[in-house]
Amino acid sequence: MTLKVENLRTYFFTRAGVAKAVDGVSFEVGRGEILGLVGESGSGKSITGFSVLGLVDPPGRVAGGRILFHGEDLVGRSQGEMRTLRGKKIAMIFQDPMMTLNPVLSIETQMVETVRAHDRVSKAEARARAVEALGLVGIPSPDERLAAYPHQFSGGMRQRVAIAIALLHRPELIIADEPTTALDVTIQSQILAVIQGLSRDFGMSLIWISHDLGVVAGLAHRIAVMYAGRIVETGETDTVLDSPVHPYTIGLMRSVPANLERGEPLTPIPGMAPPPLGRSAGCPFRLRCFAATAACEIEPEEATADGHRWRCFHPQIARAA
Amino acid sequence: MTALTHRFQESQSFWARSLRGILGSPKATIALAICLILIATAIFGPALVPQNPYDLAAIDFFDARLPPMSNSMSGTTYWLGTDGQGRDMFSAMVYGLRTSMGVGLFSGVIALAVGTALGLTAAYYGGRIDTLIMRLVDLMLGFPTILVALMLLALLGQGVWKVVLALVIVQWAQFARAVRAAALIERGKEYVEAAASLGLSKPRILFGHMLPNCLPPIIVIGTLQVANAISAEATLSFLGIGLPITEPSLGLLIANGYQTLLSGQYWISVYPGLLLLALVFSINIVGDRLREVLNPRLSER
Amino acid sequence: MTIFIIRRFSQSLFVVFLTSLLVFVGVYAIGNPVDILIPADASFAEREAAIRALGLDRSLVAQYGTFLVNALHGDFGRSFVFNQPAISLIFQRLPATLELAFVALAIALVLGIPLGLIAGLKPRSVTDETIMTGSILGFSLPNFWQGMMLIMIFSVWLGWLPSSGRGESGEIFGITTSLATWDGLAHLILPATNLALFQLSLVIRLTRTGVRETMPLDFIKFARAKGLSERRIISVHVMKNILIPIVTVVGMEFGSLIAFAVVTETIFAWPGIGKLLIDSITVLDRPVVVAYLLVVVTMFIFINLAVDIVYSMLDPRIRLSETQ
Amino acid sequence: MTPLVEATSISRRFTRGLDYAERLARFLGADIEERVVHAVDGVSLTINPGEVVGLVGESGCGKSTLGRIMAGILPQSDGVMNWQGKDMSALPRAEAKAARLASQMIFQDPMSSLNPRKTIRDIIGEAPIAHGMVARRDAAEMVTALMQRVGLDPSYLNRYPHQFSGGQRQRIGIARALAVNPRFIICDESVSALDVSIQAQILNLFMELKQELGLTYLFISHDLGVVKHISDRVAIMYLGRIVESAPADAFFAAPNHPYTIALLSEVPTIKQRKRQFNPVKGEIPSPLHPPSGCHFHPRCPHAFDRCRIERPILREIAAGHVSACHLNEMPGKAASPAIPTTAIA
Repeated sequence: MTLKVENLRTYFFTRAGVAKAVDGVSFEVGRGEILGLVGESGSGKSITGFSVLGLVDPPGRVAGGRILFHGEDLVGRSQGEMRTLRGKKIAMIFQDPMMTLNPVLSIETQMVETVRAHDRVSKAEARARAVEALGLVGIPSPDERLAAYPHQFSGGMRQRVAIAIALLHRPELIIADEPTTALDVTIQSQILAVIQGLSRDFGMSLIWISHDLGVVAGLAHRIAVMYAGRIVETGETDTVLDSPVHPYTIGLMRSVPANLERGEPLTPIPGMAPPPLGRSAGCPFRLRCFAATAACEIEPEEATADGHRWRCFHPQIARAA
Repeated sequence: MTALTHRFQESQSFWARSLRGILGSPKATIALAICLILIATAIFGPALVPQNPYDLAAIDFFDARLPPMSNSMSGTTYWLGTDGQGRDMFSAMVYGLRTSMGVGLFSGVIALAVGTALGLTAAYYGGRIDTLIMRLVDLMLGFPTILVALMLLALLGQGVWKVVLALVIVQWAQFARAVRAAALIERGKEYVEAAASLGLSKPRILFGHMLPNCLPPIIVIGTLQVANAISAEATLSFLGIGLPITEPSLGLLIANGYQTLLSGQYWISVYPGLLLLALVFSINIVGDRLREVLNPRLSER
Repeated sequence: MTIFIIRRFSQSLFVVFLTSLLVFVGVYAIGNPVDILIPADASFAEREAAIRALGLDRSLVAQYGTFLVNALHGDFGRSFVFNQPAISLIFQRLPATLELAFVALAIALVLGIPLGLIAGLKPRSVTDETIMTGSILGFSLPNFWQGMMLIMIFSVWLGWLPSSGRGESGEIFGITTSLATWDGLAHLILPATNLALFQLSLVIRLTRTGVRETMPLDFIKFARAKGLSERRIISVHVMKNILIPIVTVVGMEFGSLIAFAVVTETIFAWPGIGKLLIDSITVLDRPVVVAYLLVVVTMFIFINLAVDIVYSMLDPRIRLSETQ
Repeated sequence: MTPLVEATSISRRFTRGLDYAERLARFLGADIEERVVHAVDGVSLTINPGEVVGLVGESGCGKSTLGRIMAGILPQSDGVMNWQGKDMSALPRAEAKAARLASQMIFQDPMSSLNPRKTIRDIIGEAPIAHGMVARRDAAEMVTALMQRVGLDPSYLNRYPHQFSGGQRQRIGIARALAVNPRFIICDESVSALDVSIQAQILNLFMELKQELGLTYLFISHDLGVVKHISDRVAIMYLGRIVESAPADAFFAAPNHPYTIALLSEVPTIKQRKRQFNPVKGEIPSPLHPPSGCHFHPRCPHAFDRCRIERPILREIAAGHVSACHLNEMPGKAASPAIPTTAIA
């Protein structure tokens, strides 16, 4: 198992109170596996990704749980120890390609420094590796483009550069935080194709964070659906999408018009997600849930069947067919 | 997460938010209190001080350069000593404060009005008018205020109104630039487009919708500019090209003590200087706090 | 970038022209040029001769033409007090002022950038609060009074440092400077410190603001995710970004330092152009005032131009804008 | 039936001229030219009363500009805009104002589309009061009714925008538009900034309002899924031009233009699992330097010589279905989906 996260809790200690952004999240990613982490804004999916790399900004911090990378717990490691992992064993790609590259440094500088942050190699060798990585992500004439600055690239090309930087050390795990959300559909497809190919060719594990079930469906082996800081349902992609059991997952699927036939009515989930500071006890979804009963006042434990897991007292198993 | 914490800081009224922001910091609260005390002193002080320092009948040349806590020929105690002409330093400082503050506030308010009007005009009309106004602003901001004020006063000569004029000329551009920048940001927002598509009149959009949203930088810069103006006036008066001797400000009082400083008669310069510092420092602290509360991204200076 | 430079250069020329016009109008049209340009103790015959010689009987436009032509040749008339060309007086005193301004700028940068970094990296800490309150104090201290206090403390009470004059100067690389001798250095410390304090506060604030605005940006987080050391992130990623605004402001502030040298030079009797200006204003030595204004304004404009060029070279978004 | 709005050969150019320094540089031999962006390039679009037209395109294709022209916020550079069959530029003042009020926009960003310093009461009530459509004393009642209509709690009347969530703000924006009794609503990416569960709520609200108030919509979006759901007719824009337009059923059943086909096959849906991504190649060209001939030819798998030279015009290929592709004039050659587009259609 490349990564195993157990009962992760990441809290933000603000003046107004403790915001439990991630509240007891467990999942695992095997070698070469793609995990799709899906949720709406504020569900804690990005914070989960940052927690793995130890990159949560204050006032937030990991308040509990374990993050096992090849069996070794990363929680509690010093920044110095984490740094040797970041970019080397675990890399990350960000959402906004316009903001992830430093505007005043050339692509070459930003790539060479990444190589040399972990490996003692000459500048020439680091440069050669940078050219190779740019080629892998499909940047035409990488040797020339290396001298360019970020503003000379389009959004899609910048995201390719960011992926190339993440690839420099052939990491075992890449955490991708909504890397195609800011891109157009045709460009998104290009990036997805690049990522899919790379993951297959190098056997890299991937956590793909997205709000879009459709993107994840096309890419991921397994899916984890997050709501209000918890994973409410997880399993094989086909299982979760063909027979979802959590009312939230079902609601999410029926909210996206692209998933429905033309003319089929949308069934929105009523209300809105509770803010991280105002979450009451019990199942966080119960106030919006069509199946909620008095039982939901207590937080449901995880239930499981054939690797399909959910946190719900009223799983919609009969519905699933 | 930032959006979350942000929402708690925001509140309805801009003035309430400003005041709460100031009171949220002990430092700024003290500074605001000092500002208010000094303003009250400037307004009511002349009625309370022991002496009218510019009434020749009230001063006695034999009392010149008395150190603090001395008794005069007529028996009154000069808490802060006397200056070269035998004036009570404390009384002279209260009168000086009045002049300094008056010039600073007055020029600040005029500059604010002129700058805001020109900045809004530039942002609203765009095109040539914008280019013209902004070139002028660039021109003004390209030179240090003190140099421009020096140039102007070297040409105009001394006088209260001339100093006010010079200070307005060197300050308006700051306001114009800030207001234009803020107005341009607002103009690009969709609520302005919405207002236009709802058929609201242009003046209504400009003054009713955009101007209130441009207020924070105006207020912050206004505060800091008043402090600047007071400081600049003092400097000009110190150099002997600002206010005439008949309208002594704190700067002139300090200048009077310059020659005697080396012979150890420190009080003639030190006390008015401390008062000037207290005034400018406390205004700047309040302004800095306002900047933090109202507009964290406002550019420096 | 060529276009950028053409634009800025032509704008600069325009500003110089505008300033000359303003100074001309100020001296010739508002004031009485006879009073301004001719010593008050001149006899009637001398005045008449001077009016003709100066062309004051001609139209204003013609006079401006003459003024401009003379100014282009560096001829601003003769000082009544020193009885030598105003321009040469300015150039004699200029090195002292430049020296003072350079040293002050160096102090401001060497202390200001590290202090601003410290404050910006630990926002709202006690260190930050202290540094920032100190910088507001630095803004607020009236420059002239602060100079007097420095003299009072370090010259009068402690007797450590001289209070006035430039002291001995020596030569380094053929440049005459006070930095070459201990005496010169001792004379330089107080005025340079006095001049530097305001700019120091400014550099601290700029650096801190820059750090605070850059640190939360995605590319810093991405740099961390790449496994870069904090040291590299701050010294390369953050510094390169905040250097751009700092260079601009510092360049502009160098002009400010020259202007503010007027105050410092007056207090510390530093023999630079600032003291010359104030002395000339006091004794109505107008040709020197005019020469000062035009020389300083011209210097200024070209400093600003240089800053713009450096700025555009530092920022790839401007430098490369035409190749796109 | 008279169309409600009819755009005929509408163009919109944004020009950034050369200043004196650039002209001087060009005189000295520098290679610079005036920058002209053809945001909208000869577009015709007709919208009938009660219709929902979906306008789809990727970023920079000019769909928002076209929307603003049709809303009367932005003037066109060329072409004619008709409102109920009459040229808008020739309307008398009062009628022009009425036409303008009858077209209202719903914006994308729920944050910047509401004035942060005004209460909900003012935001919704200001325009109707200013136009004398309601007396000041009756305004609160009207605003309350509108708030209820769009699903907001009327007790929030005196709150400010920042006290609401994104979805609620979008409802406020809708109420503000409805306050002046519009007939035509332009939705410019009105749901794309919202979370999917909220997006569905707002889409349903749009459809309810259409039923109740007989509204006509121009629904601008980059999301084909949303457009498929809501539209009666669909128009696809690419680099300032409409490349295909058809009634929605026909459109999704038999898309014709190669760009449309690519777009449709690339919309991610949950029906396609662990798929092989087969994207259309190349970047979206800059509108500053659009390709010659057919704008899509550099990325088109079927492009041939004529596509590089001649701009294809919109031709009817079935009833009400128009497409701008030269392949349609070559029997048996028309583009067919490389991958079945059933996923979305």
